[in-house]
Amino acid sequence: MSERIISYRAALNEALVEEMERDERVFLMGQDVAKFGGVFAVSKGLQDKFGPKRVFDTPISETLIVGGGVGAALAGARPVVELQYADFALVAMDEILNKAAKWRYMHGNRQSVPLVIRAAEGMFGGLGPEHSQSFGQYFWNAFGLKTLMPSTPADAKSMLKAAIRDDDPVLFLENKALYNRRGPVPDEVEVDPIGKASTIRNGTDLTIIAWSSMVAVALKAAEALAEEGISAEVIDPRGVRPLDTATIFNSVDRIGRVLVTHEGPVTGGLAGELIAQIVETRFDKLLAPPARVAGADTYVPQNLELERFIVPHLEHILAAARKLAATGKSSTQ
Amino acid sequence: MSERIISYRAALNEALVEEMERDERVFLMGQDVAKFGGVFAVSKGLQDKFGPKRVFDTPISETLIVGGGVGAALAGARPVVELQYADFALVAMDEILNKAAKWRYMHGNRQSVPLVIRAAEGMFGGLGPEHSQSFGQYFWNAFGLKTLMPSTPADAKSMLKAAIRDDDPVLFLENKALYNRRGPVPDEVEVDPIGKASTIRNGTDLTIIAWSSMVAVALKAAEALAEEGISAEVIDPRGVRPLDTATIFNSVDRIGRVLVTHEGPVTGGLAGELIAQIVETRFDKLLAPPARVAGADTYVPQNLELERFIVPHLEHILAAARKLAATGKSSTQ
Amino acid sequence: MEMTVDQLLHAFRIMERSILAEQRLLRFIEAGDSRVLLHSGRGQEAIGIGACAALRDDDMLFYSHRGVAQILAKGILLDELIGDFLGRIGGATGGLGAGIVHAVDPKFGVMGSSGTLGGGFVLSAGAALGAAKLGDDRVSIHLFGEGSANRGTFHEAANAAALWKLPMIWLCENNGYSVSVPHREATCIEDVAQRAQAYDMPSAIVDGQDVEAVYGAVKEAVERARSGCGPTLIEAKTFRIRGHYEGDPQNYRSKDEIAAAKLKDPQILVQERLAARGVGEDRLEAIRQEERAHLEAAVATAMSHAKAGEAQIYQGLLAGDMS
Amino acid sequence: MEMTVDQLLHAFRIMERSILAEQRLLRFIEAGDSRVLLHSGRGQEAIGIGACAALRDDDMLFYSHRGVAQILAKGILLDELIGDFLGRIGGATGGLGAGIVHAVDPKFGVMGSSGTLGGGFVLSAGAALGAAKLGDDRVSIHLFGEGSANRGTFHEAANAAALWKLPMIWLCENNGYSVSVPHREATCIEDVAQRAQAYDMPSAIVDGQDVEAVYGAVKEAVERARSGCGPTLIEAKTFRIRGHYEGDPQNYRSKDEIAAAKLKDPQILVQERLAARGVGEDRLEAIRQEERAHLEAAVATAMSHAKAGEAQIYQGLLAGDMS
Ligand SMILES: Cc1ncc(C[n+]2csc(CCOP(=O)(O)OP(=O)(O)O)c2C)c(N)n1
Ligand SMILES: Cc1ncc(C[n+]2csc(CCOP(=O)(O)OP(=O)(O)O)c2C)c(N)n1
Ligand SMILES: [Mg+2]
Ligand SMILES: [Mg+2]
Repeated sequence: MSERIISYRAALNEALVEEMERDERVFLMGQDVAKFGGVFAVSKGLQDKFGPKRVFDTPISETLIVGGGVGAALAGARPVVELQYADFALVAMDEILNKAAKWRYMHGNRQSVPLVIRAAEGMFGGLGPEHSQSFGQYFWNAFGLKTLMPSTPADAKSMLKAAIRDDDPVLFLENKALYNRRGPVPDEVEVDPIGKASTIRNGTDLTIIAWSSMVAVALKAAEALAEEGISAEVIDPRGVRPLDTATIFNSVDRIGRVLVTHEGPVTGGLAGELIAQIVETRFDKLLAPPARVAGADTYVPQNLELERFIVPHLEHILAAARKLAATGKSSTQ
Repeated sequence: MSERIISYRAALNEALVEEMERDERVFLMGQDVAKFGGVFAVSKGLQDKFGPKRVFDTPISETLIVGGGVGAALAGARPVVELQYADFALVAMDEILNKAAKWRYMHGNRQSVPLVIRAAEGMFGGLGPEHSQSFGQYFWNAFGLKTLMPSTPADAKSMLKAAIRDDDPVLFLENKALYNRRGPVPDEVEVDPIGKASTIRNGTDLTIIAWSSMVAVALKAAEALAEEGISAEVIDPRGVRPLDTATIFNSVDRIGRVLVTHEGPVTGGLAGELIAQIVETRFDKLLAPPARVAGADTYVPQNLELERFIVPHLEHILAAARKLAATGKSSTQ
Repeated sequence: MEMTVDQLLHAFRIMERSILAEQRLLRFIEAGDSRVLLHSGRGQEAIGIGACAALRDDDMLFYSHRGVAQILAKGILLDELIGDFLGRIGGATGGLGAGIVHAVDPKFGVMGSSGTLGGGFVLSAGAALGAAKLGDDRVSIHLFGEGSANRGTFHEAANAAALWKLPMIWLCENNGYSVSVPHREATCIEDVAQRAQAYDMPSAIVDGQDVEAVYGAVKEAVERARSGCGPTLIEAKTFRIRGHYEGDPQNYRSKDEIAAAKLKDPQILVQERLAARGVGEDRLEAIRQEERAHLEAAVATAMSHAKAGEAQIYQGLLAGDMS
Repeated sequence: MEMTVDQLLHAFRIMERSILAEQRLLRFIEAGDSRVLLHSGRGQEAIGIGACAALRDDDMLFYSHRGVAQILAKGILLDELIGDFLGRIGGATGGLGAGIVHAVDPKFGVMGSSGTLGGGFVLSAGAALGAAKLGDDRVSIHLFGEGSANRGTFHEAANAAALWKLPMIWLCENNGYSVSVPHREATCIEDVAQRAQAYDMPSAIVDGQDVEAVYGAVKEAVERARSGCGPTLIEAKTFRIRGHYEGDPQNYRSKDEIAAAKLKDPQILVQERLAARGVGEDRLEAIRQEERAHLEAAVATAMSHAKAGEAQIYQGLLAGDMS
């Protein structure tokens, strides 16, 4: 099937257009999403196409944006709401965790909340401690919420379409550093049900599990490692919940060495829980201690030049991967 | 030194009284804390003692309670604020994580935020999905915040006193199931600086690390295990940040088998991060896979009779401990 | 505004139903058969009942934690309510036992309740927004206490609802207390309705003990909402006859105050109104009998279902679990 | 209210200082020497400057993201501000580079700024509460945009501040836009000041281009606050001359509108006022020269400090790191 090379941003825009064309119940609201087209330009042109009834700006009122989205979804609409920065999820945390995620469960499973909350996360451009956070880790135990983190334009498009079609609330974390990233997107994307990890590269010496902005870095690392004779498998879980442990565990069982990487801080980050799940259930398959390569344990300064000390780099992955490949027992195979 | 047997609730009350007597800048605000004495009766009698200027009720306005506490601390006061249920931290998450925890860092380290946020967490009495949560796990990467979780009356008293004296913001998570728990409290408590784990029982076959309400259960388990010839060490980290890894790692290094237990859900709970830190740094010391015994991966129903299926029990710890003691390599000692 | 005799009789019936249901629940609690937290709505029943009389079945209700009368008036089946009290799988929440706080019935537009107070402001605005976007003429209504109106969500939702002229009605049950905190110690304005001025939103103040007064105010607001003229804030002045929760020591108010509140029982007023309209005591007594029988039947139905058990605790987390 | 000639001259000086500082920052940005996000306050300077003229050094300022003039007026040292622009360890934030958004100086009551908008409402109320509890007579002031007033924190803090009669002043810079969203599309009321009615809070509307008008309104509010009579909400009508941020395409407003805003430059007005009070152009020119020299000296001082590096990123997380 034919495909085009487009940006992550354009892919998201296409997903919104196609789903709004497909389903009249879909609408988009958020700060500056209408005429301005979104501060990250994801919704450019949408208001012109669908009119102000379906694409409109909101006041600076994040509890209304999320809570209003929950209410509209309960009424039968399919709202897509935008949090300008994922950091503002903290302003609407009650609406996300106590309302969107729990409404079905605590009301006897008689209603659906088909809401998509889009939010731009991650470090980019010197935006400082309150506009640079990565948030996936807060949603490990949001059992009634799906949390997705696409890493490529193709995933951005197909996953956003799947999220809009899903009957559960979805927190859709877009990474700011990826908006300009270009990649192949099929003319007609498959809309797979939510919840499969993607194995982007096969390998035999170690498994690198990478989320969001770190996926591309992990792939580069795998290429560099290949030159050194180290064969790395790269898996992108593509989100937090549901987590495709089958794919991940299968790789760990085959290989026995695992490195987990993401952009947010190490401590309390996404990797910790995943590593705990791995060691708890397949300790004996591990040939070496699992490794984490993640953000520095501090806040993100607003000084752009300091950002590079926060985010994990190719070199960090390479160093950890080399060490991992060299330590521990030799393969049981 | 002489001591008395008093409840966790009374111990907290005494800490408040003593610190308010010691320091005129300390005041207490929250919903129903004044005449009513707090919905969990922790502040009984305080308004009578210190007057309405220092002990007063607030409207149902959690962002004001926490954010106002931050502002008052910046102005030089030493506020203690109460969130009636820790669940309402979600309403004020921006104030906790983006304001209280970050203010010093993002403003060039020229101010202090000596604020204590007291909050009643945990499952107790059929309060349902929005009033029963355990929240420590959300604060692993709140680098500018100290998060404490006392498990005994003596700790409740000394730790609350330490929190009030501390120049950093402290989130003080009281466990609802512990309020009536009685225990010895010295007439004059030592106010240790924040951040030491407490080794409550020494052992040689496995280490049980238990937080808050699970500490007493872990101790019971250790006693029962002793009868079976299994010697369990029990450590209470007493909080989330700062984490006394020295004490924990030392125990793991000596013993090589570790079980981590807490009340909140397993997935994304406190245990995951701690286990990741352990395996990352002392994989070779481990004789068996670390185990987790924690809450069920679901929300807490309001039906009181169902609560027992959510919270971990003595039997769960015993089963996990027996398995842990029986698996893996034999001790290297 | 006057209700028809039939409407008044129905109001009387629902009031009887909810009073009986609460009484029964108290007996369950005393007997140890139910261990739920009840926030009794005794004294405030006329508000939910008057409001629902002005609504269609498909209008959407976000009720408060003091909501037994509110949801019964909107249509929740008594056996499902009792089922929740007793933690039975036939209850509205399938025995998760959320009981009064979380019963839902989409057929009757009973949408649910937010345990974190103030959540209902943004949710009810959102439901009105959803209806508007779908192009139908449902209205959304939210009942809440005056204490909850101090949450920031009030402001965010009121502003957007007024701006977008959403078909929404907010009905405040001002009973003068937030747990122990008197209204005047939680805000400096006397009337919650005054808040509407900040959004150019129409408002009204009514006697919350008078089912017809509430009905009239809500009816007017419904007409405004349905015709695209936007939201209304109505404040009903009322009294909480019992404690905040069962077991509340009520050390914060006097016995006299409680006694005075009892004299304002809406049940007395609705009976007087019916008498004035020529309805004889025999008709009322017949309804009382019917409702007692209705309650016993509902209890029996509820009891015929199994208790919820471990299997239930994972049900309904996600849509795949939709029953 | 009239300012003295000295006060007006000082206002002129600070306005010059902040305009020069912003211009210089734009040059740094163009030259690639500074890569910070600037929300220019061009056009709105009279508000922060007029306000600070009515304050004591120990009064507490929570400023907005458009706050260069606000913090310079309150006393932040120019070299520390420039130091932040340039990421130098001598900057107010020690080179974390938070620059205009997060400079603090306890000596001058510059308390900081919340990057999540609306955070300042509860913080400023809290600071006023703190002063009240400590029994001193400091007042707390918060400057914010009209868009931020739609956050729920506005409501929670306004209610408590009015109830507790806190010594607090809220000064809204209504420049008509929240990024691209016009004020009239974010709320249905014309005047943010109208919101005060919901809390029985005194309010005022002033011309934000007129430093004396702002000074007068704030002075009155300060007196009210200091004498224990509670908070005031002041709305200053103003214009944003530049984009929301540097680089803003401004596709949402017309060239004419921007041109009209430029005619309302507060710098023009303050100069006219000084001329009317008999102050000659030579005196103004002397101040301009002084401020240019001041800026160059500040740049030199800032540059004399090292750039912040990896060592800085862990500094100041906790009190133990207090410098
Ligand atoms: C956000 C939040 N804060 C606090 C509570 C605890 N709480 C439950 S009921 C209640 C009082 C509510 O008062 P009001 O809104 O006047 O309703 P009433 O109980 O009087 O009907 C409080 C404070 C809560 N559930 N949610
Ligand atoms: C809670 C929150 N929501 C959104 C933003 C993003 N944001 C930054 S500035 C801005 C516009 C603010 O408008 P206004 O308050 O009128 O101030 P102005 O920029 O006009 O001075 C927005 C939406 C934010 N920083 N915080
Ligand atoms: Mg009330
Ligand atoms: Mg503005």
